[in-house]
Amino acid sequence: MNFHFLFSNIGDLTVTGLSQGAIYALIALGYTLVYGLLKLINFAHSEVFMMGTFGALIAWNLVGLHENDPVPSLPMMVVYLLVGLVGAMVWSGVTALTVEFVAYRPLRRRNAPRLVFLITAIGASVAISEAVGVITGRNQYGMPDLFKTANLITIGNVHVTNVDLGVLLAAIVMMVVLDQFINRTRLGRGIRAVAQDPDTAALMGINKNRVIVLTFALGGVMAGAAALLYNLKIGVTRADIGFLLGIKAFTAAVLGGIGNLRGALLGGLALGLVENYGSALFGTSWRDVVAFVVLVVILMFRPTGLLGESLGKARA
Amino acid sequence: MLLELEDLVVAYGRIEALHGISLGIEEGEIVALIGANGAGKTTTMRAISGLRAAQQGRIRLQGRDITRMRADQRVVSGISQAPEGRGIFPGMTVEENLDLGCYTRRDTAGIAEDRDRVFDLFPRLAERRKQLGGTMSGGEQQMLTIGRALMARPKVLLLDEPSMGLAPMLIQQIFAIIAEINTQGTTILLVEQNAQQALSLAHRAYVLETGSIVRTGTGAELLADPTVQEAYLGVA
Amino acid sequence: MSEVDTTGESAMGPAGGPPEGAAGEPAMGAAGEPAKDAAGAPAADGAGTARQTRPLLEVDDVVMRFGGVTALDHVSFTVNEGEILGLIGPNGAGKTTCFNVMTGVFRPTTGQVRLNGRPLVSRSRHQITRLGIARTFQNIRLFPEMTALENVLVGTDARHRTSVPGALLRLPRHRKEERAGRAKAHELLDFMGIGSTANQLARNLPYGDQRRLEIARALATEPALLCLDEPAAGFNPAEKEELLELIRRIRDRGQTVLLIEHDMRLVMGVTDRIVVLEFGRKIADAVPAEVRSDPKVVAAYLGVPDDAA
Amino acid sequence: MSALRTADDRRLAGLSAMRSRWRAIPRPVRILFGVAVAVFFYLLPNLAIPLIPTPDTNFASVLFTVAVYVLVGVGLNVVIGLAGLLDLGYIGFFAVGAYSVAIFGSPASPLATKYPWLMLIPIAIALSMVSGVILGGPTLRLRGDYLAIVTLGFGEIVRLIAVNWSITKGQIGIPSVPAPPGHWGNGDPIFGIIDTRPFYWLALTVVLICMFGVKLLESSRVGRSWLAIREDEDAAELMGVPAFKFKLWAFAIGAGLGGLSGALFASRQGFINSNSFDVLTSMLFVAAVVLGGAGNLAGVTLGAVLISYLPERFRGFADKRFLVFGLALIVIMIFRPQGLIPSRRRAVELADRKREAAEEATANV
Amino acid sequence: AEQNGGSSASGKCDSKIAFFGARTGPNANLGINIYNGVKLAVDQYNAKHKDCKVTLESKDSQGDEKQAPGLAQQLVQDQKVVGVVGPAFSGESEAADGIFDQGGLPLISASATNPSLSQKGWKVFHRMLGNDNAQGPAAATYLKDTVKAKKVFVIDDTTAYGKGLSDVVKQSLGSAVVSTDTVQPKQTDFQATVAKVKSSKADAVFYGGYYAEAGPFVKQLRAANVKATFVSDDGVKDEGFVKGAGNAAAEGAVVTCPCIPGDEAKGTFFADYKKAFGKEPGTYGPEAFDSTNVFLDGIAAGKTSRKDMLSFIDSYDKDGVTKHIKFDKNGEIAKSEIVIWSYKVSGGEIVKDQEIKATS
Ligand SMILES: Nc1ncnc2c1ncn2[C@@H]1O[C@H](COP(=O)(O)OP(=O)(O)OP(=O)(O)O)[C@@H](O)[C@H]1O
Ligand SMILES: Nc1ncnc2c1ncn2[C@@H]1O[C@H](COP(=O)(O)OP(=O)(O)OP(=O)(O)O)[C@@H](O)[C@H]1O
Ligand SMILES: CC(C)C[C@H](N)C(=O)O
Ligand SMILES: [Mg+2]
Ligand SMILES: [Mg+2]
Repeated sequence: MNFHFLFSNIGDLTVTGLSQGAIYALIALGYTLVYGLLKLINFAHSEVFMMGTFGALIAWNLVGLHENDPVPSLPMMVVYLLVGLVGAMVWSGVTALTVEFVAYRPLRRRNAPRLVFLITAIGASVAISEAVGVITGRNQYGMPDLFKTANLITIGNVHVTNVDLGVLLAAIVMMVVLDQFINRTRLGRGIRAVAQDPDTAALMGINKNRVIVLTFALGGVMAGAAALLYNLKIGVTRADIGFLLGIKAFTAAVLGGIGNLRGALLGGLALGLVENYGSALFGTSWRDVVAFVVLVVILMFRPTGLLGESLGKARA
Repeated sequence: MLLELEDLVVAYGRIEALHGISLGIEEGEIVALIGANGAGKTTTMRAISGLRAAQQGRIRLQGRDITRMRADQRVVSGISQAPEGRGIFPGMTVEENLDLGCYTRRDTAGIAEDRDRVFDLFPRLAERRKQLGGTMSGGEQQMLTIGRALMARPKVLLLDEPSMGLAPMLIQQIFAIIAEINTQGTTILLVEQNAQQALSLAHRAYVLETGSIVRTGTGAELLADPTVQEAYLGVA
Repeated sequence: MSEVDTTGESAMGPAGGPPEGAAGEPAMGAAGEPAKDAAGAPAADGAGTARQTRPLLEVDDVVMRFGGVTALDHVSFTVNEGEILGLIGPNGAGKTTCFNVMTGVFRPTTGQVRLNGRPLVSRSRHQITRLGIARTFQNIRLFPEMTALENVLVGTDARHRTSVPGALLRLPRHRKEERAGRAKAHELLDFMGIGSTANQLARNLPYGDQRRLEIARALATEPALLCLDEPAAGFNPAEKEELLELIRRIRDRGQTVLLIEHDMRLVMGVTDRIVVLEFGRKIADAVPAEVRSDPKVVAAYLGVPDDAA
Repeated sequence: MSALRTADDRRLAGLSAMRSRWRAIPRPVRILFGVAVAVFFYLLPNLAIPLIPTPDTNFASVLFTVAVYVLVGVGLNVVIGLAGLLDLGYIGFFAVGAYSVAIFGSPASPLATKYPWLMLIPIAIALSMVSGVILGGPTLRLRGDYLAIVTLGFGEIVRLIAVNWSITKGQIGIPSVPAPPGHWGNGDPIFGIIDTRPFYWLALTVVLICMFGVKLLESSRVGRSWLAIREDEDAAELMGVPAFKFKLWAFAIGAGLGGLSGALFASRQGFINSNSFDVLTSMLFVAAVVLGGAGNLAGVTLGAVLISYLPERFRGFADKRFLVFGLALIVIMIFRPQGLIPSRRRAVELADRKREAAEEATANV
Repeated sequence: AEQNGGSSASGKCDSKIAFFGARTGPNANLGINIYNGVKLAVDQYNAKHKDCKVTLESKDSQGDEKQAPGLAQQLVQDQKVVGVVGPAFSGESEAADGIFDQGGLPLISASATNPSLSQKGWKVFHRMLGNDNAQGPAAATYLKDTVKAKKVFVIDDTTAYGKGLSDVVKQSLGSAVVSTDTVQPKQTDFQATVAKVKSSKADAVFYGGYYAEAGPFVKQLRAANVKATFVSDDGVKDEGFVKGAGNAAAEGAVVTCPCIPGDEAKGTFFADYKKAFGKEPGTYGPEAFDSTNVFLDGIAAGKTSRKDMLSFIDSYDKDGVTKHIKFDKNGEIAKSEIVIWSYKVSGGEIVKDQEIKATS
């Protein structure tokens, strides 16, 4: 165990851990939203995210920005960021809705049991990632550099880069907005009502299908945002990147308490940190092991995640 | 007629629960629907509120055909149901549950007024504003269900066994409340096992037996009817 | 937690019952009828008192808090062997919570529950069932996709010892238990008057039959104490009458019954003694006639002196 | 297996009619029929039935793979179909079984204990059962999807240990995993690589035995308890079902069968490395169970057959076969949400639910 | 298993040669280049032997060890297959070669470089290039002599190939290794490893593995402002690397390879390949061409059984386009024929740099 490395780099590890965790958190939001609403582990959400990474790339290519182009000027950079964001969100959102329409809605109409949704979710996940794999020849696609990575803040030997800071801030802002939306607005309350009892929600005058569509769209858009951040940070995408990242994000959602939005943020950040500390301590190859072991241990002591489910448990 | 059912047939899978019932409710009335377990009372309510589809027949609200309307749209049209079995949102607080009752309303002032009224009627709810609905006791949940239905300020209020699980004292109160909101202008369709009180309160009533309406009349008439007495009033 | 256990253990020492129990005893004497079925009661620690007052279940100074809500506030009472005890009180008084504490769903904040002198707190739910408490639920909780017969068989299994090896090797004991279980399940379904529904899925049964099936399933575990949580909810007067008969017959089979119910005609008609809760506190513990005229109970619960009319 | 008709009702009616007719047949005839079916399966690699054999792959090898998947399905069905525990990390047990055989049997393994094959199988089963208990002990108290993610994590942990541990040799893997013993008259091994039929027959035999065992459990107190737990765990406990104990049994039995299938897989493959045990495969296991019809052995068998056979049958599609496969999962589930051959219980349940849904749908236009 | 006939007397014209390697999957380019070399040879042969053509069978392993045994068994079961060019990667070779050996099916790999492959007693194993016991020291020499690195950070991808090679490099570098780390196949996020490299202050990085991971790794390395020279191996010698890293990040990266540049091949190979595929031969194209020709020569000589083919190969002694071909008893080519080249990324292209001579 490399304590020396851990402690001498604790600052940097924390920074990367948080920015990594922020991406997990944004993806986790999609899982948590859909899970909270339909009690469905939307495995295809990882592909929603993956599509977003390509969405941003396509959008950039459309406006004439390509992989090996020189770094653009500041105003152009802002434009490109917006273009990429819109591209990613649109692609992700459309994918999320397509999955809902093609894979879930018909089952809902038949009142199928939950396990069946899980299988179509897996099917959709495989199909989307394979379709993209076939189209892209399973090649990697590099992203254009929108800016030079630079240290914004340096305190002692802790370096916070512009990317890290941006990713973290973006995630927190989006989180807060979404949280307020769900907990404060009428529509948000509608979402929660359908989540808890769809029939009774209808008796309150809530249109269930509209709520479901809205939720998938929200999850998709968040995944799109995560995809853009991923592109900026990792710089390359491929048809199969969704799967592992999706599992991580889902883990983060569960860690925080699935169905709980703030839990998603907390879980994501915690997972990012744990992974980075863990890999510093035990070696990068043990990183995921550390992550999953921590998950198991936390669930043993807090069986519904760090913050618990937001849905109260029915009583005996 | 405010609400009218015509030859309504509803089935669960292969089992037909309602074999073509017709009934009508005039504006301002309290109509009771009584019948044994499994007679189809709840099914009738669910058909009216749109939770179950009719195989056959028509439902009309103020002359408008709503047979194929979605449940949530019917709420907007003025039908509100306090479901049987306490359909409360377990993970939401008492307050949020009440707020959902007026999901389709926008008149903030009116909403606040109604909320105060509900809290007046059920002080226990006021005490427990922040408690999660799912952790309330059976009777408390029942209060919440009724209170929430009132929050919608419906044209027609469907109450499915509102006295179930309530302590004797509260049962008296509930019936008093029903009478009061009726005088304030809400039309009510009431399903009750507590036939005695329901019939005393109702202007008119229907008796449902295994999916068909077998008798109808004013509350007083049915109270005096020997067959009704024997079957539903426990008068041996 | 261990603290709770030890206090529980030591509280067990002084034989007899907790002080509150004494208040209930004269009442019990007044309801003398159940004497007939108390024949075999060994009267282990109740040597001094009459045989039929041998306490089966003791709820001893139980406190149950949920955050700021105190659902049970130092509640103590006993259920004597062979009696039908009513548990009533306004909504939210803590009746269901009391069942939940007794059957291991909740662990009380403090206090102890004993069955035949054995402490129950911190035992697992299935152990408590095996020790002899069975219950029904305020909201019916059957196994909806199993047939009526299978539902009851699950109950009979509580007394069976076969596990995986026995079932896999089809050991003689397994065969014997299976045969006996089936016979008993059919018998219980008949007893409850729903023998013809044996092969129907529980969820397809009419509401009343579901309630009856729940009772059959609970009886199948061979409980010493049967706890019924508002079994008559949603019944009409005629059905309530039937239920009353049924509860009597269950008692006559030798089972003790603890009944939560809001229907006063039923409660007054069938119970030997009634415990009244209000705001989590016991406000009365007496024979029905006394409870009915107890001003505290009238004020808190009944409203009008006699509502049955 | 009957031809699949489209009209749901007709099929359901047909199915239950078939079932009752089947019950009406005298027992000896039924046994005889069962034997005939078994014989058919034993002879399958020798029969030249048109269309079924795989053009791009040796048919007996595919049949072996299918048999292993069926065994996986049988085991996982205990966990998911009977006890209702969603286990997404079943591959972990499969891996434990496979590595047990490789580590203790292969001369190339760092341990090089080279135990004989017949000893390896019990070791594999025992170790995987133990790992099932180790996983289940602390986590079976978790409900529903929390258990799902924990099991998924467990599967990943097992894989990652395989990747990183010096004994399991990660990507590099362990070659020369021993096969069952025995030689033909001419000195060639019975379980060789040219003729893979003996492997298939071995796996088929194991499958039949295990299915029989599971059937016995299902129709006993144990099966009933599992069902009750699945329906309503709290109520089950309050009715005296020691839920934890029976869930642990389900886990252990499932794990043991998973380990056994992994052991067979490794013996036949001759080489294993950490790549064979990824999450996606684990999910496909679950898909097999649900696709065919959870809770019903015939259904699970069909599901396993499809999951393992389809990609092989359509190897011609090369790059697109998993795309086709993913789409197939969606389409099949949409048209048959109850699974291809649902258990009687589920068939009725689902037919009802669907009809109700149809009624509600009209209500919601 | 009984094999029919032992001689060419039957004069059968249905022999098959198989390609075994990745044609799809993350590192497909490496396999495709080899496949093209094989195909070119077979096409040329068939053009010359119109009356007795050879069929080219292809098994796409996706470079995945998991799929390899199954595919190998299929080839073994098809008695018409008399020779296999491949398996392309070391990992899949570990998984599959034992099966080829049991089936007596001779193979020549044009690319698998893990040294241990020839030490397992597999009689059917041959390879057309120097192994990593030559490449590793050459890379180390390059790092020490050309890059003049004092501190080298060594990374491997845990595959048989990447790990095997990195181990040799570490050994050769000795105390110049400051730290090590591993990455996983299919990984895209290398932040943790990048952080380690950064904090080690290494002046060079050696990466043992394939291009699919090396590309994004270098990209993230450069994004973190790490300037250390990036040196890698034949598995990274593909345009896929440059694509993954981006031109800017890839610039200046060095790869070694026990392969000759396409234009260094003898004869008309370079031109033929360009004509057939419209591009210059990629990594190991020439070696694949040579390997195939060994089998084709055997078939032409009537060696249509595996046994005959095997002894034919073992006694083969002839010039190919890359080298003089003669295998020792372990299936390795002669030491004197081994060449290791270095290549450099410049302007988005991988161009030949120099032949690394002195092996320390
Ligand atoms: N979900 C369902 N599936 C199948 N049958 C049902 C379902 N719900 C109700 N039924 C059947 O429909 C009939 C009418 O039921 P309903 O609930 O309307 O009766 P009810 O008059 O409200 O009785 P209760 O007094 O018990 O509430 C009964 O025979 C019942 O068994
Ligand atoms: N988990 C919980 N969290 C907070 N409060 C709770 C919880 N469970 C029960 N309570 C409260 O404890 C009180 C007692 O509830 P309980 O269910 O025991 O009442 P009850 O006597 O059975 O009433 P009813 O006749 O209405 O069923 C109620 O006020 C209820 O709101
Ligand atoms: C194609 C080559 C890059 C293969 C590599 N030399 C290996 O041994 O795996
Ligand atoms: Mg009803
Ligand atoms: Mg209660």
